[in-house]
Amino acid sequence: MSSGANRYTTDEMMTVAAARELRDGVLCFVGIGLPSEAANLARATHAPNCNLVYESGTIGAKPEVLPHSIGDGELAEHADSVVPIPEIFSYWLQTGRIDVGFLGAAQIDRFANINTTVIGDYGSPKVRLPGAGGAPEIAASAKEVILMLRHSRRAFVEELAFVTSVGYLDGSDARSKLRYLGAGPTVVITDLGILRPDPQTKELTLTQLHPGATAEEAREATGWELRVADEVGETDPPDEKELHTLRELREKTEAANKETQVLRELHARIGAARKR
Amino acid sequence: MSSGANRYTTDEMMTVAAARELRDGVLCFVGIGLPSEAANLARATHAPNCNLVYESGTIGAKPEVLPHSIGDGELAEHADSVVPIPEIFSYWLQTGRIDVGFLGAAQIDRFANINTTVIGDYGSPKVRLPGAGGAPEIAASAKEVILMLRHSRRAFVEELAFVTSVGYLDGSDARSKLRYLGAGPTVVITDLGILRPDPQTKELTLTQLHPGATAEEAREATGWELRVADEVGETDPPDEKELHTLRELREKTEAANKETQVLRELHARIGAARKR
Amino acid sequence: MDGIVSLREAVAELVHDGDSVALEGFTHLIPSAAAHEIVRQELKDLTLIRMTPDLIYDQMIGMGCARGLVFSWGGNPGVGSLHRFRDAVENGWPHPLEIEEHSHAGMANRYVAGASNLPFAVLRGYVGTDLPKVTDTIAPVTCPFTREEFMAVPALHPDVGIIHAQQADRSGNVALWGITGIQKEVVLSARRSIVTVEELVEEFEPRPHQVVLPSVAVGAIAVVPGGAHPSYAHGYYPRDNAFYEAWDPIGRDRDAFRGWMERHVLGTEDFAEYIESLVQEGVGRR
Amino acid sequence: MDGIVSLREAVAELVHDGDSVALEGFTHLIPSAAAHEIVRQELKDLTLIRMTPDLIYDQMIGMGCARGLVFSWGGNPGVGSLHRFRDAVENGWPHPLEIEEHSHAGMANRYVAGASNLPFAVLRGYVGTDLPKVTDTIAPVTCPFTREEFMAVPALHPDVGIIHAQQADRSGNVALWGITGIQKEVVLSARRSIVTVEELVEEFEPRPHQVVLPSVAVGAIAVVPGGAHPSYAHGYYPRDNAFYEAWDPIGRDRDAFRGWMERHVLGTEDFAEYIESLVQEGVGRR
Repeated sequence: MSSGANRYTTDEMMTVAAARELRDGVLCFVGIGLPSEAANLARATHAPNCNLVYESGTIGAKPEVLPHSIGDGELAEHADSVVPIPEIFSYWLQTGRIDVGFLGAAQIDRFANINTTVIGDYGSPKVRLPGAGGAPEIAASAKEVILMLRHSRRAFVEELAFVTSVGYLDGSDARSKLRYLGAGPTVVITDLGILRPDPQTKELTLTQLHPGATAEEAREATGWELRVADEVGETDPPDEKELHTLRELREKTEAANKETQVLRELHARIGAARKR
Repeated sequence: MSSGANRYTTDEMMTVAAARELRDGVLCFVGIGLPSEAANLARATHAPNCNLVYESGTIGAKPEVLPHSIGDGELAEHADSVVPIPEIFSYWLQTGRIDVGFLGAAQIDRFANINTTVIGDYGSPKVRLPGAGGAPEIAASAKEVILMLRHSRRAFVEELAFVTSVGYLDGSDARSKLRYLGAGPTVVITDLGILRPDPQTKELTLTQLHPGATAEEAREATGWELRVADEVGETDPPDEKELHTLRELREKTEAANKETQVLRELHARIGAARKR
Repeated sequence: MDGIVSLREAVAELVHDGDSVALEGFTHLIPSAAAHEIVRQELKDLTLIRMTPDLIYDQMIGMGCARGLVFSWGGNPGVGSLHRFRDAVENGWPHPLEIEEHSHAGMANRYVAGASNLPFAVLRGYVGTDLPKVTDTIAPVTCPFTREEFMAVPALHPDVGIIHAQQADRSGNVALWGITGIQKEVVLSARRSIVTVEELVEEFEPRPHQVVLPSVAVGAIAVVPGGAHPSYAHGYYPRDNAFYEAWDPIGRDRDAFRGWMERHVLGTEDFAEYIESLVQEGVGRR
Repeated sequence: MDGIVSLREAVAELVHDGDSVALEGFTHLIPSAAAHEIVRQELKDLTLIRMTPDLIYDQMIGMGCARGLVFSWGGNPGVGSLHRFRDAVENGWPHPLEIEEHSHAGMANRYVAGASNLPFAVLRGYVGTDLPKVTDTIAPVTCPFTREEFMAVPALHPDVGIIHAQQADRSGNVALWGITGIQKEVVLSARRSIVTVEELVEEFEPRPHQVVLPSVAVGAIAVVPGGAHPSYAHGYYPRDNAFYEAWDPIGRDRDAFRGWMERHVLGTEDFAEYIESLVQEGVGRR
């Protein structure tokens, strides 16, 4: 996936683009994978006071390596506080305190509604996806939502098999009737570029392309007739610092994983416990 | 208040009688004052595994001196757990886990309904009492309730000025219509004797007199025509162990209080903090 | 207003005449210093919210700061009545006090609803009592699954939530332990918040039954050692039971009360001076 | 059944065919040993409840223990699908699985309602999504004060709640710390409970973000060191990320799965033997 001369992958471009969307000091609700990479990259570069909240209950988490799950010990270790699950949803997310929520998706439609539940019929699905998790309430209550997913016709569909989390329903002011606290998805970051909802209709519009990508590619990879802005900007490629920081973060993570021989250590521990 | 030859006070008799009502191992919701004395006396004598819960959030409290408030540090120090206030009411009291709740009262009526709110008219009261506190839900949800109050016409009234906490409403099966979890007050312990609700009508009936007290005294001190059981038992006077343990508990409490010169120590501490 | 400031600044900036103000702390960590600062700044028309109005509410009510009181148990724990509270309700002195009363469970649920950003909470209670007759903020709600009826209470959203805690760190996180009561919910349900603390520390140590309020949830922090006296701060100083007893005769008499407040609260600059003045006079004196 | 017993006894005594069983632990302290014991005792027709069904639910579903699943997110965190869960839903193998799905917030609220002995809880969510169309246990409720409409979810009351914790003391109190998830509510909402722990200690030390479940709230306790593997026990051992990755190919194939379960779970007596058997074979082998 390396894009040749520039020496960065499309995943890296996505992560860097997402990180740049985070202003310093925001309270950010983070999922695992690319969102966690992006949030931690932001914290390590331009947004040192970005406050990371994970749905496992960690507030002000400061992971030194990238967590593998939203509940890694790493997250609790250096957090400002750790609260039980009911509180993270009731006292934190539901109150509208969260500035930015990150979400991924298996499918989205032109109004940034999200499906993470099933492909095909709900009763006898072709593909059973993991389901809702924290997404419906993040989509409802975070002040804004950043969506990250790779551009493809399988993912960018004309009609969702299932609406797991709400973007703008069928557009315009439809969302406001739900009395949600948050404004909804303000940006969709893909491996090709960046889409933002039209201020009036709320239809996702391609406003920016990553270096090397074309509007034609994006149209091809979209299951509906994609709106393209009159003036499409070009994303700045990842700079030295961004790339270096991101890769260092990943290396630290891999090194930390290699170090641990969990099963063998556990085996020894159990043996020792038995002898006592 | 010493009752002469037997060398115990009527308060001591009340406390001892209440302590005896507590079976070992029960989960007991305790208020301050005589109930706390009684529960701690029980724990120090026949009911070492009596589990004391205070509404401040301490579960399995093991105070070594009698607390002055339901939230003394002493209670948290040796408790099995300490939970926030919302949990003590929602997760503990409201679930019907509590076996026995202790309550006091400014007024009760013949059906063991309780007033701790006002004497006189609510809008312009003659006496404004402290109010409900935890009592309404203790009366509703504890499996049984032990009431402790001194016998007098001011306290045992024909009609309550205000129903703060429910006993048996107007008797018979009236209480059951409220779908409360608990059975209601099963015993009222006064300085003269012990009253229990009639199994059918739920009207409080004098079933037991403390040594030296007479049914006539109890009738005199009751604002309605007091029912007296056909056979009224006599309470065993406090035995040596009960009295000794209770007095030791009180002495320890007084000694602990005398030791502390809180204000002077605080003054010294603040002075020291300022110099830093 | 965020971060570490003086208590005087915090109160001047964040508490206004007419506000609803909740000072909480269930027997433990009662924010006395903050209450005194409210008296010193002569705030008026406050709706005071608190499960257990005790000496500090007696003082604020007696000094005329309060227009209303939302509460569940108003007494001097282990001693008896709050005479200033009673004088206000029974005799309208220094002026009438609107009261809205609940049970502890009701108040706790109201704070939880507030902290959860829900307009109401549901509980098992109140039915059969006279409380729903005198308190408007109790209403029935039906379970959509079982059709059972319960009582609901509306969320509390104090304009200002004020608590006292043991420690804050330099990032503005706050730690309290021991009996932690309803403090977390008060701060989270309030529009603005003030936390007074015993001390600033570099790092929190693990403590039994500790609650850490992360800095993003906390407004102004003021360091006021001893600021919970006569209640206690677990690990710092015990409850001053003698003071609670000494308060009874002071609070009982309008003139004695007024004189005492003038000498020790209005006549002092801050809580340290107040403690100094108490020590010099001797606690028991009216 | 109360107090300290073997895990085999606890499961034999407290879990019955047809029960609803919640094994909780949010990425941390997942009660794997207890799930394996359920598989070993060949329990059937269980309604499995869990916010995040992961490897242990994949295993119980694939081994035919489950009739139904109540959940909010069913994946292998950081890796991908739970193939046994998918095979059951997509192909009815080994038999069909009734599913009842919620969001995390919905599930958390359901446990809280259960622990609070209320039949329902209220939250901001679900409206506009397709979840209410496929899940019966979501219904509207109106605030009696503001007349706003919210969604309600019914309480969970599992027949058995099962968690793993770091420590128990000899009185039967249980301590867990780090990410404590929904464990307290699971134990309090369940009719019966089993807690596996890393070790017995004389006394708990204060730990950051510690939850102590008092003995009166806890049913059977079994000491199972390592019992949360491949998840982690804060302060004891880290998450075995390699195992989560190794599970993907094992779970993907029906025969590989069945063989692996027979060798390591059915073919072992307890969790210590299971770990032994994994170490001997090497994790990655199907």
